[in-house]
Amino acid sequence: MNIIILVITVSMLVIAAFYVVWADSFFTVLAASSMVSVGLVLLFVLLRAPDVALTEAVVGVALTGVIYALTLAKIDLWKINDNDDNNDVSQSKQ
Amino acid sequence: MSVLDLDHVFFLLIVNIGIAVLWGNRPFVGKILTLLYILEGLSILTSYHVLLSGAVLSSSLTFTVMQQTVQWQLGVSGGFFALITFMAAGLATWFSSGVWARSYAPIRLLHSYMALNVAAMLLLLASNDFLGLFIAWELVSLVSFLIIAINGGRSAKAAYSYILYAFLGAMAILLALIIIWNATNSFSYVEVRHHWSTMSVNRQLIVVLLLITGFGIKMAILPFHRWQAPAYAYVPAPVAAFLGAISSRMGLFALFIVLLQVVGIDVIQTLWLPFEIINMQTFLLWLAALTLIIPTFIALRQTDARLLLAWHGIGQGGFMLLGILSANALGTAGGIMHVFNHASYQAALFFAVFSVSYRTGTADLDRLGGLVTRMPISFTVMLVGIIGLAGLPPMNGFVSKWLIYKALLDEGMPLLFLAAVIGTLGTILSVYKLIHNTFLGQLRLEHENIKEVPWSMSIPMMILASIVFITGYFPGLLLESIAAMQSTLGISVVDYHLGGVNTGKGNLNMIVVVSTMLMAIGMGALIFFVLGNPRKQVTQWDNYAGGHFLTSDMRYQYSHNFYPGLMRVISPLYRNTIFWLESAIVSTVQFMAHISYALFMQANYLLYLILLVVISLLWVLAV
Amino acid sequence: MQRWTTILFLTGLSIVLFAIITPLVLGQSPMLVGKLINASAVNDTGAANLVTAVVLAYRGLDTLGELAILFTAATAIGIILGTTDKTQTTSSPTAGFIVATAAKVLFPLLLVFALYIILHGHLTPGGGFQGGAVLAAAFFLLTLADSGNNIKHKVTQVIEALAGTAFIVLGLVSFALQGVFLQPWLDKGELGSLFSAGSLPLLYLALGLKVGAELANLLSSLANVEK
Amino acid sequence: MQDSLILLVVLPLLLAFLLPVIARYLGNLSGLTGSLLLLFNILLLANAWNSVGYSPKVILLGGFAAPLGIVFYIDKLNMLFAILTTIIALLLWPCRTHNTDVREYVLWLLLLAGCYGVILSGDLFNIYVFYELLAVASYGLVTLPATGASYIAGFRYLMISALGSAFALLGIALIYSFTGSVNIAHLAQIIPDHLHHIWGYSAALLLIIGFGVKAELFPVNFWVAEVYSHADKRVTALLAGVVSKIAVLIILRFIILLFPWQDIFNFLLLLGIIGVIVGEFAAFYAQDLLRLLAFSSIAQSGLVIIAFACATEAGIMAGIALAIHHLLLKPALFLLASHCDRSINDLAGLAKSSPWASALFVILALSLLGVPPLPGFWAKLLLLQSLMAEQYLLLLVLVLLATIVEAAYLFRLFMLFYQRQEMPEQKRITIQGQELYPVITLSGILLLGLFFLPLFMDSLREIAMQTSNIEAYINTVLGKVQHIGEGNI
Repeated sequence: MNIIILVITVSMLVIAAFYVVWADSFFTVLAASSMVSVGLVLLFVLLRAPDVALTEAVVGVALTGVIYALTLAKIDLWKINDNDDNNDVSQSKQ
Repeated sequence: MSVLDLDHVFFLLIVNIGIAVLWGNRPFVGKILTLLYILEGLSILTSYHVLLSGAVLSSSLTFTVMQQTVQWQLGVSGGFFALITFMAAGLATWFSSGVWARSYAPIRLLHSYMALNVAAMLLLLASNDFLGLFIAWELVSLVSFLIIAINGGRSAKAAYSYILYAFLGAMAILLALIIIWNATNSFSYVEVRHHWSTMSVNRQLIVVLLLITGFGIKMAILPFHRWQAPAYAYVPAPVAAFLGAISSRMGLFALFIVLLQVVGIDVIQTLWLPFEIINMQTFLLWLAALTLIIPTFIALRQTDARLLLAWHGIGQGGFMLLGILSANALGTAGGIMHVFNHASYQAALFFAVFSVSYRTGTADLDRLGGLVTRMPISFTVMLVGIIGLAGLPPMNGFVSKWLIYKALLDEGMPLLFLAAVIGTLGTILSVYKLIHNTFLGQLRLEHENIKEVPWSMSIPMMILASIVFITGYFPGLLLESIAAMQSTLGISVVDYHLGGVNTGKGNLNMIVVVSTMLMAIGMGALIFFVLGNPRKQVTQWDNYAGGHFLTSDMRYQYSHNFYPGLMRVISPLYRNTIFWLESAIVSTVQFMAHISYALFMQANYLLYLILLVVISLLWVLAV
Repeated sequence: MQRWTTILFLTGLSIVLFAIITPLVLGQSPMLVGKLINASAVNDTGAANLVTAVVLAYRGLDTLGELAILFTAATAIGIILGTTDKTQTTSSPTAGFIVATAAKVLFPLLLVFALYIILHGHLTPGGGFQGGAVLAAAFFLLTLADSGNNIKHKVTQVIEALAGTAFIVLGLVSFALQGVFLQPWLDKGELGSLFSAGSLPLLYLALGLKVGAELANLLSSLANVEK
Repeated sequence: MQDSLILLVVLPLLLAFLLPVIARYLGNLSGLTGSLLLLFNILLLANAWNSVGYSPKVILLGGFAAPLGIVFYIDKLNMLFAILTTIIALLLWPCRTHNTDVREYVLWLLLLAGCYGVILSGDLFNIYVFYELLAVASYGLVTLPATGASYIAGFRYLMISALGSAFALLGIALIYSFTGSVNIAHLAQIIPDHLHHIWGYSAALLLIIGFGVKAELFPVNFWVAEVYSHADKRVTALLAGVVSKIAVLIILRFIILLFPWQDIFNFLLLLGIIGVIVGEFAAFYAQDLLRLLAFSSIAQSGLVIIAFACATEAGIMAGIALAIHHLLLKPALFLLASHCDRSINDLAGLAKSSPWASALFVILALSLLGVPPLPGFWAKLLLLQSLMAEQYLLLLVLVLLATIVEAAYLFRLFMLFYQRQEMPEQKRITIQGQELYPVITLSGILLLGLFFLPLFMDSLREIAMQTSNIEAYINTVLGKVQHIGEGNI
């Protein structure tokens, strides 16, 4: 059972990692890299390292994603949808 | 041991440098510096008898590093070269101390660089081990670079190519030193000589070749000869005289010390190049012969008097090397003597040529002529000089060349003798071109109002000319110290007397030769004048050319396209192979440089990191 | 093209690494030091959570270094952001009503959770780093939900400085007392109780506050919430 | 006495944490506190120098015996580098009078703390932590000029460094998973014999490549030219002078203690010599002064790496000599060049507008070239001797040929400086006096040091002896608890 979960987790992780390189939109990149972190958290839990899993969950999944997003917003690259200006987070307020 | 410490000389040199740097621009400083050089020369001369007896002048300057004590002491060989150095520097400074200095703006630089050069050379001459030798060698290279580059423009370009060659040489020497150190664990001459045979034959061969390359580059031995002529030609007069007289002989000195004192000529004789093609000594002799012939014939083609002399300087270096490598009492004596002789007449010739260009503003042989009536002293000096350079009696050049010819014949090397003679023939032809195109023929219109150079410039020339004559008359003056040198080095000693040498099979006595010549000339003159002087006074303008009438405003001077017949025959031989090689190396370096630079500037930098990791890990997996 | 080569090489790298690591059996490594620590950690430090013993006692200097790295990163980012044009302020978007409400509800819970993680670091999994991160997340959630809720830059800066100083001072006190930097001191107490393991919980508290303030600082300067 | 050396690392960190708050009250004076701290560090080191003496000492952090806790290893080599780092940092300390951003001081202090930690630490993972600390601090410092070019350079630096660090971490992970220890002395007992195969080799390569990024090792140094030419000159001076040498020092420790295998030496020799050649060639092509100096710095680092890769006592001695020489010299050169950040052709006639600075530049560059009797020559001589002792004749020749290329571009530069032709006024650049006092101090140390050459060489030999003594390292660190669990591998 453990092995199956392990394999699924690892493959998810690898696919997500490849998708980080592959994706065109920053939003998807961010989502994919958070997926990698989620995979890692699962792995850590499976390998009985709750400390590290906790850290990874907070830092890898939450904070890193937010930091990336904010940075992208700051340099005006945060575009969920190129065609629709209203969805552009950095400009929606104006 | 020593009567006079070398410290005094070093101190004087420092004073020299200080005066030159601080007050070099003042008008009187040239004279003070001249006096100082003479004083330094005299201070060595006064204790010269100590040197002749085989003792050394030592300096208290010393330091110890890597268990090697580096100290400076002047032996008789160093003393001999030092005297030449002081002579050249003193007279060159004298030449520049008077009127000449007013027309030359960076005179302070000139004085300072000259003083630095002399000091560095003395350090080299007094070095007593390889470490000291190398340090002094690099210093000499650097200060030579400074003095060569003094005029900027063309001379700076020449200086740049010089310093690159010099670095090539220095690196070769350094490599040799490291190999020697590895084998003998010492840098001192004595120790190295003692442990020389611990090196394998291959190593010995490499070391000797590297040393020859390194030291040979300074004396522009083939195929490293291209830098020297432009470097020595495009500098101001005193510098040219100084450089031409002694600077490139530093290479010879070092080679002389290393090959004869440390390695030993017997070792050179037993070394064979790979596949036993040729003996090391024969190889070097032929290298020397080529160094004699090729630059001499390049000199023949020059139309700039300065370049012509500079190329001859290279050729005569070959002569000296030929003598020294012949491993024969007469040959080594001739080689070393030629250093002095060459210094004296080369400096005289440079002074004469630069006097002419000082007055006329050009050294282009195609644009001079007929100056003999306007500049008789310069003419006389040049006449004495070219007789010396061509190696004809009664000047000193004859004695040394005779010794070298004799040595080559004695050692059974007729082909080399032939090469030397061909070189001399080239010399004679080109020096005739020099004096003819400068002084003979008809005076050009634009040179009508020219005067002789002032005394401050002509006196040093005359002193040099008289040295050329006197040492030709009494070669024993020089042979005494040369014999002392040979005995300290432990090679066979020349049997000399005041007038020349005894060779066993024959005897050269210059007193007799010159006296006979003078007597013959005197008798001829006597007969001529007793018979009533049946000559007709003609002016320089009395001339006739091919049925064409020449008025006095049409000056006739056959100078352009000299020796057309000879040139037609030999000009296919001028191939510029070395030039081609040089530019090929330059473009290779530039290409490599471009590639390396592009490598650092490319965008996908991370790829290389990953690539390296992958490759190295693959290598690990494979191992 | 570049993307293809990158992927190609990364694949190559992973294959090579895989080939190298294959012989390694998971969980079977020699653990030369690990076994020793397992044996002596409780005695040495009095911490029930061995990870804490390692992080704060055996490898306390590493922790200090990591703390410093985080601080450095925040400072460096501050420098880079600080030099951008300040006149043009991009105000962050307001979140919707649901998020804002949820944030307000979650905030005290997160705060308690964070403090729990920090204070029980020597007993249960977790500790200063994790707790600090949660702390920062708590505050940041609030600011994200409503940009009116500024994180006070000055306050966080002072907390951060004092917490960092406290960590080092705790180490220096042991240096002054015992001549060894970062040696656990104070009474070890009873194993498993809240007040045990000597100075380690204090260190964790400093660590947690430092990390929390640090991250909050970082996020606030990133979001440019503070005007 | 030596226990107080831990303060070298701790105090800068403490000050760095506090400085943002202190700066509110002290304002511009806050920069001064850093200088005072460095002075204190010098006193600390000077005080400890004699007490260390011949036998190395060890500091147990947290009071745990060696393989359990972290240790600091104090020997003459580490002390020497710590002292030099302090001196150079003190000289380069950015004491600006206006527009002071306190965060700049903070990053400097953190960088220095990282340097001290890397130098002194005797624990693989601890070294990595401090290495990261100094790396992150230097990312921030590189972007200080806040120009587009400096951001791009900083990003390049960040990417390469981060990837390099990842590989280094992978190497450490490999070692840990195969041995279960990260204490260098402990590993020195285990790795050379028990891991002399694929795992050991791959860990060695990963570590060398990872730390090679800062050491300007050949194919991982593509950041060097960009960063050095666009960063603040004081930062450049520190990176080129100190940080790169510290990274080389770490590599030296690795190959002496952990991976003393000929294959690894050969790998380093290969990368080192390629670095020398490519660096010199690129410098030959470079058209602006700072890039030229950056490339020459790559080449010099290559020389140090070659020397260390000889892995003999002579080689270590030569490497230390070269490293110290370059460490003192390059900052001075970079500072002198700090106002000449344009094409070298604009430097024509520089000697006229600033004669002393250009004369100093020439002397220092000659030392870089290894012209006797300047200090650079002796260092190079030692290198050549140690190469010859190992019979690396080809390397020897390549090094010498690279020196000729070096001579070619340096002399081209000198001739430009002393060119007599007049340059238009607006193109003229002067080397200003602002940066002159560190330059004068550094070159003073170099040139006056020449008079103590024999003394210096003797102590270098002693240091090299101490460094290559693996037994002493292990015994000092592990003390009585030797041979822990060796049989388990």
